[in-house]
Amino acid sequence: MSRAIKDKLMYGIIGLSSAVTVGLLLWIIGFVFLNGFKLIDLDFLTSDFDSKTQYVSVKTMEDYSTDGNKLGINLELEEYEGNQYYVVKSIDDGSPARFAIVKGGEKYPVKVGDFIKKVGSENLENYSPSEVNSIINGMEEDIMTVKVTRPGEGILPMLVTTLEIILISLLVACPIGIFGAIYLTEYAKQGRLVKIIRFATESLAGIPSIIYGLFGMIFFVTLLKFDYSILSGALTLSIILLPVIIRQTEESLKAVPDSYREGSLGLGATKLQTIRKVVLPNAISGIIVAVILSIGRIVGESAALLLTAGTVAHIPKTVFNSGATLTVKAYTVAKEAGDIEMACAIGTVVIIMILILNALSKMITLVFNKSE
Amino acid sequence: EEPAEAPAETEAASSEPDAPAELTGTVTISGSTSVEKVGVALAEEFMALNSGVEVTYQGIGSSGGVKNAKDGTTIIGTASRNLKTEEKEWGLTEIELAYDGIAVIAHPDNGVEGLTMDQVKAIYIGEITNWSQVGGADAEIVVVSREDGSGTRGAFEEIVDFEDALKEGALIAEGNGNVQTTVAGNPLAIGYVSFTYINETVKPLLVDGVAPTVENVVSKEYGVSRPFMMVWMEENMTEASQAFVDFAMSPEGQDIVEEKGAIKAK
Amino acid sequence: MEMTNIKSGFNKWRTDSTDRPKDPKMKANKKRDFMEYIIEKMFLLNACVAVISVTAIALFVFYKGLQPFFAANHEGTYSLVDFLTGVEWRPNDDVSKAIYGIFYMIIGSLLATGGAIIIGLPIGLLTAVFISEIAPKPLKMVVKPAVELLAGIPSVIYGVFGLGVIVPKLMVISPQNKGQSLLAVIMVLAVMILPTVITISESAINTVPKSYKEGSLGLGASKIQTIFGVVIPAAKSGIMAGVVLGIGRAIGETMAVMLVAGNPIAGIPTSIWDPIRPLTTNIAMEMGYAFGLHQEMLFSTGVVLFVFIIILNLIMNRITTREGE
Amino acid sequence: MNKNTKFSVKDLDLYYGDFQALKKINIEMEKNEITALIGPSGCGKSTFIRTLNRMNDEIDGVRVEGKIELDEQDIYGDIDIIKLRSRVGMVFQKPNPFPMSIYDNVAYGPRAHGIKKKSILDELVEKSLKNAAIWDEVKDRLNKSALSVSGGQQQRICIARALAVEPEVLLMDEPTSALDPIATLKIEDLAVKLKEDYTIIMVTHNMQQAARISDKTAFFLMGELIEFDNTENIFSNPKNQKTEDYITGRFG
Amino acid sequence: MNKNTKFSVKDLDLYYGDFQALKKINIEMEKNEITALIGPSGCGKSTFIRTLNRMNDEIDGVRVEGKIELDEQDIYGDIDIIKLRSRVGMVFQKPNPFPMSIYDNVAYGPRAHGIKKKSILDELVEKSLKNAAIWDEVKDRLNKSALSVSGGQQQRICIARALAVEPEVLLMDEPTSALDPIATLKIEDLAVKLKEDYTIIMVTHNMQQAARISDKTAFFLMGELIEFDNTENIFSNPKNQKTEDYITGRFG
Ligand SMILES: Nc1ncnc2c1ncn2[C@@H]1O[C@H](COP(=O)(O)OP(=O)(O)OP(=O)(O)O)[C@@H](O)[C@H]1O
Ligand SMILES: Nc1ncnc2c1ncn2[C@@H]1O[C@H](COP(=O)(O)OP(=O)(O)OP(=O)(O)O)[C@@H](O)[C@H]1O
Ligand SMILES: [Mg+2]
Ligand SMILES: [Mg+2]
Ligand SMILES: O=P([O-])([O-])[O-]
Repeated sequence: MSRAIKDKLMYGIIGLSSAVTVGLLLWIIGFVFLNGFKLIDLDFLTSDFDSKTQYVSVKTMEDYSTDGNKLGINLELEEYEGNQYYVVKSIDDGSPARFAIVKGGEKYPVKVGDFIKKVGSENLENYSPSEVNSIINGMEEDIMTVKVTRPGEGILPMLVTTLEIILISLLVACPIGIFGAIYLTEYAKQGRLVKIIRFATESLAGIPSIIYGLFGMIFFVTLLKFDYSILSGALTLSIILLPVIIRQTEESLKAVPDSYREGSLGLGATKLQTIRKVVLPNAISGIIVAVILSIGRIVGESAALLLTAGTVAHIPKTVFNSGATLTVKAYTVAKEAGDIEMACAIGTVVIIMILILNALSKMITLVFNKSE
Repeated sequence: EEPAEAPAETEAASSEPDAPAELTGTVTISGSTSVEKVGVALAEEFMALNSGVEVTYQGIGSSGGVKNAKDGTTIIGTASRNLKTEEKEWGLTEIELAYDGIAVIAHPDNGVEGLTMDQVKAIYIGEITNWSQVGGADAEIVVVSREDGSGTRGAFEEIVDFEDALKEGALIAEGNGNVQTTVAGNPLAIGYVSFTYINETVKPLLVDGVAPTVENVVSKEYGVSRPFMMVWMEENMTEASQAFVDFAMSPEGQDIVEEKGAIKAK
Repeated sequence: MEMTNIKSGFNKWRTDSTDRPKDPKMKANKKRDFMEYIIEKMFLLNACVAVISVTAIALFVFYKGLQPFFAANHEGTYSLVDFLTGVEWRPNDDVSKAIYGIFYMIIGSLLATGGAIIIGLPIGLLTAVFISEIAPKPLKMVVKPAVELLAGIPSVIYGVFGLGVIVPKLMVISPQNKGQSLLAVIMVLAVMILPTVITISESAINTVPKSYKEGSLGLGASKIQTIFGVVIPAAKSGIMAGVVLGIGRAIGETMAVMLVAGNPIAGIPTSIWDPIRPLTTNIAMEMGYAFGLHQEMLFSTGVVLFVFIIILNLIMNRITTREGE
Repeated sequence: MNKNTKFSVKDLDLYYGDFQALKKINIEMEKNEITALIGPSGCGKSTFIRTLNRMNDEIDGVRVEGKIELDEQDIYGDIDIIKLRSRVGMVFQKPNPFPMSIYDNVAYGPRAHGIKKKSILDELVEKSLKNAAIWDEVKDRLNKSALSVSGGQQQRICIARALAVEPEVLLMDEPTSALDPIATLKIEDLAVKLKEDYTIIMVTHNMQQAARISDKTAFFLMGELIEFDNTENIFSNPKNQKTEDYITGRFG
Repeated sequence: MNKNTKFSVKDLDLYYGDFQALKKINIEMEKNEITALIGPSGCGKSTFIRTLNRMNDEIDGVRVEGKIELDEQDIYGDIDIIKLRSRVGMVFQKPNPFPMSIYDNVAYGPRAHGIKKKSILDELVEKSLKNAAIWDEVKDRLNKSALSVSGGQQQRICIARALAVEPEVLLMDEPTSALDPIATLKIEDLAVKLKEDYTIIMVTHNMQQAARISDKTAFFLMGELIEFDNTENIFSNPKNQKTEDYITGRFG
């Protein structure tokens, strides 16, 4: 009977190990979500990270209510980073603040939550809440200049940066990786060259990303003078992605039965025709999955990007601008500000992205397998 | 569309004090994390005044900023210390943006209220290792310092006089914020940060009986202070970057410096 | 079945088509063959980019990283022995005052990696066994995606978790009140290598021929006996590959460990509560501002890391070729 | 039921999910005989032989109905599968020695059943290898990997491995189909020798083999047992037209 | 050389790396005949048949020596392989329709050769499917996936696909071994009809099949062509002892 007991024990230990694995995952996810969830809302996804100040021009209105002001906005004093500021609590329906414009004529409607620091040349902080409206209403001008500070704490710039880096790295790495894989599986004879290429891709896969960062920083940033930029980051990442894409594509090309190739060649189709018409269509789902996996890798990368794309949290105007991806930002806020909540909020978004990517690749595999 | 609502462009511009002519471009700044809060606030205001300009600030430590300015990786570098001899040879233009104190901080629960400069030194070089040796509870001191390229560390080591003698095993935290959170999270830790980073999660200690306040720095009673520098290579300078520097040194800019907890340069 | 005018049906094709397949001479089509040749070479070129990249990166890192050990280096020189055996890292712009010793980092990296493997390997391996051999379908459908998600979570998030959960917890139980420590690094890394160990072990276990399992079961061995007596030994090389990759991941991990390691400037760790400074974080922390000899020394650190990875790759090659035999 | 009956199968149905792979099989197999199972690919021979030691239990979604008795005991009843399998050994189509030494291969079964003593194991290993007619060829390299010998030797090691747990029945699923003619003959001779002590049930694709060595032959077609009789009758005088078509090579 | 000779093979040697898989093969195959290739597994039948349309070129490390002439032209000389392959079509052991519609499968070859006009393609597809005796079964679902039909139908679609490029020779490598008896018979009937217009060379494991449909039979053993003669002679009166051993099931 001792065998039965031993077996039971082992089942127990095995079950326990799996429970630990799943438990760890739940713990990590739980930690991240619980800490991050309260920060996440639509504003979080659509706002800038840094607060932004603008001087806007607002036409005054005449028929404001007795307890209101010429601008049609209701202000309250609030504390923010150790200072007292007036915050827009609500905006009247017909308020001209809704049609505020910045210099240059662009619209910049005042929103609830904005800080109003100055109206005309008056610093509002110098006045008590009871004085504020009369100060504003006492001004003569038809058109007032208002200093509006819109708080940040959003991740829009990081979302944009992440997307841009994904796009550029894929644009570079996909053709190279996929074509390279086609060569390796469809053309290469099992000679020295293939061995070297294979060794190279395997080595690439094993190099820690900090080394890529080291290389990217000196090569792209300093030597090629791309500076800390989306471009430097994306190019560094494309090298990181190469082995992922090559290997995955090779796998899916190899999964195409040889009988298809032979069938096509036997009909007198050329090699290229065979690849284009029979091999690639059958490998496409695997290749798409490879691409999705590499998106996951980009989203998760930090060390290499920190040294090449920098940490700026602005929406990049060109690929030569520096920009932080979500993950890089999660790192910097955790590290510099010790802001675990913000890091977790960004982490939540990242984990959700990874979940979506995982599900997507599952779905693609399922759908393609079914259609066959 | 409400054409009636649109004020004339010139009015909007002219209502703004000292608005420079239409500037465009990107001003890239990198460097000290101590200067970061000041720098970001200056950038925000500058961008409000010049909607065509983008100013970016990357806090990577003083040495990084100086080196990036030299390489042109970013146009302007900031440092929270004076340039070192070697850096001086690079031909950088430098300007003192502000002054700042460095506060020695401990956990709010720590019983110790103040240290002498010698004690601070002894703690950082590892001669004093227990809080009881400086009047606290009997527990090992967890020493937190900054990374090697930090201007704060450079200035702190110079002022407290233990250059290149930091004790083994001291925790190294990257950036002021990181030191502050590490100390805030550890009842036995001691660290040092820029004045601009002090908040209620940590307790600033008196040094030689003097409280770390702006007033005490201005009156030179509190000795642990250093300048905030901006540096650049003239050949990299753009119109917008020059305008930013000018703005930072203008009275408005200096008000912002003060608002963020540093000390005006002039 | 009509079969009579089988040839005549194709007459139209013969006259309409310029490139008729019927060509009794079967003369070679030079133009098409040339095009195919060009395209093949283009594919080859792409394949070579990988080689070029590795060579470039390796050359670059080695070139810069080995400079300081040659007398002719104009940034200054440093003794290779001092570098490899030193236990202090004090960069200084004054080359004569600078100390660049990474022995304590190597030790730290190795201890952290070893510890992570000791914890992560058994848990990972048994989880892989669970997924591939034991779990009923519904449970498998929970555990497997969980592992995949674990693999997809960025390392920074592990770091934040370490900083937010592990470090404070360790601080409470640590005798020296240090949360940031070797132990913290080990724990974070152990979790991080789990998915690597699990996925690779799982696929190794899955490639064990069914005939082994059936052979064992057919002899009256129990499932557990079969798993540990036949399946795991047969999957040994695959599992070893997983371990090697896990080691690679652990030793190369940067951001997560940077947040929890403490990164002191000197000192060989003597207990699990001591902070460590892994090789990777040494690079990541100082690369942003280093120049001259200091920068080259960071590349030298990279070289050491690189050498570790090359050794791992060679071990890996051994394992896979031995498997092939 | 004959008192010599070893296996008695009654109304056996087997389903892989919705697909019925065996249909109302009734057959009795006797002690000390070789029963050959023949039929075209996919007819269910392997499926059938695997019901006899419940190897199909390892496959998801298999459902078995009907009754199989081993020495009049229902093996799908409340019995210990482990014990059943040590009474009913199995040899597979492709030789599948474990990737360990020859000795460890043969000792594997006894060890799994708790035998640890070296002397007993040694004895068992030698006896089994001798019974499997492979002792002389491997006695000097018992510690070499079992994968280092030829296919035919591997198969005999597998037979020895099965014998080492001292079973009563040996199931063989095309044991020679991966072997060359000489190795095949050796295994055939061995089977004939072993039937003195064991009950042997063997699937084969090779009709000559069935004719050469079996006592009874069962012909399966699309999950059904078409004909079961003495081997002589099946090959010289089949009752069913389909059997005749098959053995004369009309299909398959 | 006979004026009806389609393929003439002279002193053909083939090596996979160091391993010689074909040894000095000499054989002539005639127009409008079915030549059957038989022999035990691994004897080189597939290897041989694949030399005839240079399919072995796709395998690394293959070296061919000797001469093969198609209509007196050396196919290993400076010729266009693509054109050779459209003259020498091939049908494989496992039906391997592409995972696309039946129509696209059959139109694949003509399209690869540059035929784009819909009306010509339509006509070709219909003709080919009719000639492969599958038209009636699939004419209403030409746009369905070719994988959605039964194995036997798939094989006939593959034959239609081969016919659509209008080859002169059809190579068939065990075309029925994956099929059930009824589908097998259909393919056999088809082969017999097709030989009126094509030269057919067919590998088969099934000796009855060779006997039933082929005009000539070649017996291969370990890379050598042991005997080549009229099918009747081979089966009723083999000259070589090995041939006799093989066809009487003494081995294999
Ligand atoms: N695991 C399975 N799941 C579903 N169907 C199966 C499974 N195993 C076998 N089958 C089906 O059951 C039928 C019988 O299969 P079995 O393997 O018993 O045939 P066989 O007579 O042994 O054939 P062969 O001679 O090719 O070994 C076949 O149609 C097969 O496709
Ligand atoms: N690609 C290859 N590389 C090396 N050896 C090969 C290759 N293909 C076949 N062989 C070997 O060449 C010999 C002949 O193989 P071939 O496939 O022609 O046999 P066959 O007669 O078709 O057998 P079967 O009836 O099993 O299909 C075999 O010994 C085989 O192992
Ligand atoms: Mg079978
Ligand atoms: Mg073959
Ligand atoms: O970040 P620093 O100000 O210490 O350089």
